[in-house]
Amino acid sequence: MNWLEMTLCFPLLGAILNGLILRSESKTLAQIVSVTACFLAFFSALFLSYDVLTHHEGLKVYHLASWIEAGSLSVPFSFLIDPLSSLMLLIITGIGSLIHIYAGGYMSHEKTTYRFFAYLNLFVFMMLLLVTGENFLIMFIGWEGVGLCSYLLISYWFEEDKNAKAGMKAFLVNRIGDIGFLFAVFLTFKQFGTLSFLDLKNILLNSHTLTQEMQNSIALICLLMLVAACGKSAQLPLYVWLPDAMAGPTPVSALIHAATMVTAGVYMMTRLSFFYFLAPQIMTVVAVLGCLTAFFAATIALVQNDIKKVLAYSTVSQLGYMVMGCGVGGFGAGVFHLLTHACFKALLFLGAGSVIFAMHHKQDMMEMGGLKKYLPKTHAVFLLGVLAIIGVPGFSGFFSKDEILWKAFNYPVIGPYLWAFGTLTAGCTAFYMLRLYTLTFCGENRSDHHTKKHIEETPVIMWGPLAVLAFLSVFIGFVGVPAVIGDLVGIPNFFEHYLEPVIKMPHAAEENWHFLRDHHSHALEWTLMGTSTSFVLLGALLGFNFYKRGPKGISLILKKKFSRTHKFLTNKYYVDEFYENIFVTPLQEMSQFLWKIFDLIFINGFINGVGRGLMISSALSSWKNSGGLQTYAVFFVLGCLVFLGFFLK
Amino acid sequence: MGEAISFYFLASILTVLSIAVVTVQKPVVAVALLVFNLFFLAGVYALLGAHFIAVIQVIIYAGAILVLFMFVIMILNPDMDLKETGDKGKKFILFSAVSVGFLFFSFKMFEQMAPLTKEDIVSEILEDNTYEIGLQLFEDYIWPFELASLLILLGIVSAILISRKPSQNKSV
Amino acid sequence: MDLFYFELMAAVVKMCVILAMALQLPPIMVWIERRAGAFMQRRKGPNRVGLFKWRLWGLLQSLVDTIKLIFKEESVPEDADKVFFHLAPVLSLIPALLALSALSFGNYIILFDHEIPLQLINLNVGFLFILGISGMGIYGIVLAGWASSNKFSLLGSLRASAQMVSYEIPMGLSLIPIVLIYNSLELGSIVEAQANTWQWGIFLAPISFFIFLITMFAETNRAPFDLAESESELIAGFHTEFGSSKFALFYLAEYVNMFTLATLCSILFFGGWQVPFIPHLKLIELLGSHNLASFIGFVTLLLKSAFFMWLYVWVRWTLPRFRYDQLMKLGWKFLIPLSLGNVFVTSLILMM
Amino acid sequence: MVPIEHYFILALIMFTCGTLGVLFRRNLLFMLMSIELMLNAVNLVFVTASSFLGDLDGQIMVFFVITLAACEAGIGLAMVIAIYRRYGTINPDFLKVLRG
Repeated sequence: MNWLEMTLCFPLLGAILNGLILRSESKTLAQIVSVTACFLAFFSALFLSYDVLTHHEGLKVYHLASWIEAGSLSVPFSFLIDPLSSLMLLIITGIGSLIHIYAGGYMSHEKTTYRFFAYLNLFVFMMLLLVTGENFLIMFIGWEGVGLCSYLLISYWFEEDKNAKAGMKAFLVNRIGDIGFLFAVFLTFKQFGTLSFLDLKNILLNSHTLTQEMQNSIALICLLMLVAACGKSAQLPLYVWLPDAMAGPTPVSALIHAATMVTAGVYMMTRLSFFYFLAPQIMTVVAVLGCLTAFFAATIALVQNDIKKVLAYSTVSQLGYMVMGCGVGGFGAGVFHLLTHACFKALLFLGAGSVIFAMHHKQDMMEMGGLKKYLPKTHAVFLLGVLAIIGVPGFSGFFSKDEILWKAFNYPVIGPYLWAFGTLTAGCTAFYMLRLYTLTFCGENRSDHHTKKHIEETPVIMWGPLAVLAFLSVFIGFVGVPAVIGDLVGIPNFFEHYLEPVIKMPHAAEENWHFLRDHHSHALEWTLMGTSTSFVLLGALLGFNFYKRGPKGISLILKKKFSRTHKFLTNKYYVDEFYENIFVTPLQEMSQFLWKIFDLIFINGFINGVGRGLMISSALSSWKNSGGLQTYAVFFVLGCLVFLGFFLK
Repeated sequence: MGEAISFYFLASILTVLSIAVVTVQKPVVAVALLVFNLFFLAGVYALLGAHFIAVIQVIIYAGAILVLFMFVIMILNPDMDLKETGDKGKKFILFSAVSVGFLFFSFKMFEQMAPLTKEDIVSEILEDNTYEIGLQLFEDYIWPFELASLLILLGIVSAILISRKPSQNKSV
Repeated sequence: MDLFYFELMAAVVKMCVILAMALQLPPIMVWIERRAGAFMQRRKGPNRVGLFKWRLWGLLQSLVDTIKLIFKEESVPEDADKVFFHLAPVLSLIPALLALSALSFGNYIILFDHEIPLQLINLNVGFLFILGISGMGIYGIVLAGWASSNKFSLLGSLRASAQMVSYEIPMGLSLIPIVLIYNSLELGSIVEAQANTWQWGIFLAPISFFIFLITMFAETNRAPFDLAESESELIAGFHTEFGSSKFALFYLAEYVNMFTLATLCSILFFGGWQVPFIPHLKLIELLGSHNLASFIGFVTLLLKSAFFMWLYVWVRWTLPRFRYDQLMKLGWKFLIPLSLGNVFVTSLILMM
Repeated sequence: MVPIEHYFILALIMFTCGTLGVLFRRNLLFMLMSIELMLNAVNLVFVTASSFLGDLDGQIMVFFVITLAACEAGIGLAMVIAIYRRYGTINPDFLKVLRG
């Protein structure tokens, strides 16, 4: 067994053990199994990455078995380990392990948790498949598998109708993206005759000119993949499932809906960067889409009261950043933000989870406040997370966000606008994060007497992982310090260098992307950095001051003054209602119509008609089935006579 | 000459008896007539030189099988309902259909039957053929013969099982 | 043509002789039965009816009885099935007489240079014919019982027919060793094969004889197997309702059957018309006359049959009646397995 | 010499009588008897053919047919008794348990 097989099989083994074999009532046993599985996978992934990066020049294909062999279609079970996938492996298994540990504490009041842990392990397995798959179909298995696990975990508390519906919503919205993915796969096979990433990469990197038809189909593939990414990574217009997905347990939100699964779209786009480079017009779409999503989600997050909802919209917003980063050609920046975001968003979610846990599953920030003195440890790590996400200089979020903004600014024609929106979004982010922090931890406690009595610090099993994540949130940014700062303090940009072999530009695309190589003045970069930082600080200051005294004070006045805007934002731009009216209701009515008219009248009528026709015809023909022995015999004899007569002529 | 006279005599009796067997009202009468029928048929067999078959016919058919019929008639209620039921018109139509079919069929059969030539007819070996029948039965037909014995055994067992009254105590 | 008429005449004569013999049987046998019964029970029996002053041991009693039977009023029950009521005695007599006609009463005699066998019909299936025909006698009894529309009659006839059907099987099986030993079905050749006295059926197939003897009684519904007509249970069984000449016909049929079986027994097991210790051929040599030898043979056969007729009477006045289930048990559970084993053992011995 | 066709015609008459009896007598006993009649007609054809062609196979076949007839009659009559006990009638018109 090699490291890859071990990496893949431990989570699967854990899932099977927990979900099918043990089905243990014991929470401890279930948790031990799943955490062990996840940790073993993490260590295997570590060894695997080390092995591949040092011994195989950063690229190795593991061919486990052949799967589909049909004509020219050949899809083996083969897995690709390169810097990108090993980075993803480490994020998934590493953060996954921490969240597994945390989940043990968070879920400690549940009756049976083996189901939860089995799903969680299965999710890890599927996610690993997604990121290690060497061809589209393996990736698609993972893609669908994580969707399934996400569905299962969102509606983990399926006894409540709301949760089941949220899971369903996530599943259905993801379907739209999956269709895009599938069509892209079909088109790729039709156009290139192979589904292997490496083969495709070789074909495209080495071709100097492309026919118009080829370019068109590449553009179409990219567009379809973008649809897929929109579904999975919650971009406009398919983001609606993610806020609802907060119905699941908080560790799930942290793992799936912040750190890993939702970044699959970004991962996929990076993996297919050679495609995207060849379709610059689609890249523009990607960039604009990401930018709009980031801004749009951030504005909604400004007014949300549910702590997890705020974080969810924040996630959507940060994903928008990543997508924007990819769209402007900075795949490295996108992935870097993915990495930092995974750390601090997991931290924030888990911190929020701790708060919710302490508040006995109350999620409304209006009922919190002043938790600083009840939850000192949580408060400390949460504050670090907040500082990281808003991009206070020195924290990880600062480096990654700034790099994306810088890359966006350099984008031709619309670049400055992207940058402007990005900066504005950064300000909003600072505002709502500080609002969140202030409402939760500062001021007076607004919860009812009963809850207040029971608030106490979470156990070590929960704040331990938080501490680790906080450490990462603060320092992980230093692996990708932008050149302009790095030159100053003498830290090179490891990260860009690390991803270089993955993100290669095809020769045919180089003329479109010459600006990436253009040299810009450091002064401009410093200026932009300063501007965005001041926006951040402004937003943070406003956020803190507005909500310093809880929901009363200035915030109330503002709320009254801009009541229509506020209402508009609170209702999330009425997107859900819009979808409800434009898609869901007509769909339901059409289904009703089909059910009433087509199903009941045509299909049922046909089926019942067949049955009734049979009954009528059998009633008609049952006269001959009289049960009369001799009647039968008469017809038998007559038949024999006819038969004999036929032969005798 | 004598053979021909005997045959036509027996044949006319057999025809009358055959028709009578299926038309008389009482089952007992029918059985008695059937006995005569079989008896005279044995006569025809004897006329054809098949003495062994004739005797077998008398012993088994007349002497055993029809006695069974007799038994059953006597065990069942002698006054049982003998009314003919069913739609007369329908029965008549079917009856005519079957009769016409048989007539047509027999007509066709005799029309198409290849006439026997003189060479075909061999009647020398038919005198005293019991011995030959025995030989053939136990040499060429030994397996059918054994199977027939099995059949009889099965017949005995199943007849007992079917007609047995469900007993109250299970020990029987 | 001459031959045809001669044979026809011979056949008619033989028929008459056989019929006369058959008709003589009941009076003589009835007298013997009554006298024997009386003798065994230390009674007088019928001894009065005689001719003038000669009493003749009551020999004429039978004649008087016969006259009485013939002239008695015929009574027919109201519910009876008239046709079968009248037909039944005939149906029981005809098979009996037919069976009698197939018996071989002696070697041939020579009249006017023609060989005339002392046998009315010579079939190569021999005694199979006799068995089959005597089986037909059941119908007379069954129909008699049924036609009387009398419970006792019906029960009696059911008993009789069941009994006869059951005992026909061991009887037929008991004769198979004889066929195997003498290698023939014809009575004449069987008798010829028994020229040596030590080759009689009784010595070569004693078990067959034993079985045949028992079934002989059962087939004729004689005591101790006379359940069909047991007076104490069923009044008179199937002939309860029969009187006058119809009753006489049943009587006649019964005695003819008895005589047939007795003769058959003599033929198959006791050398038929072979005089003991003097083979027929030697007898012809001794007497120098074919016809005389045949006549002596005929008388010898009659004597042997007479012994068996006496045996019937003897047994009747000696043994008590069986119960019906005992009868069936004896037939199905003892005689049939025994006869099957007998066939098996005999074939085995003959093969070695 | 009687021509073979006449034997066949006799057999045909018996067979027809038997068939019509089976088909139209509303009494199980009569049906069974008619079946015996049919079997006998067939036997007659066998014996006739055997006799005219000098081949004993026909007679042996009759032997087997008689065996079969014995079984058939035995089981058939047992069923008649069982049916009479169960339904109190042997008229097939009243025995339409399998009516469609």
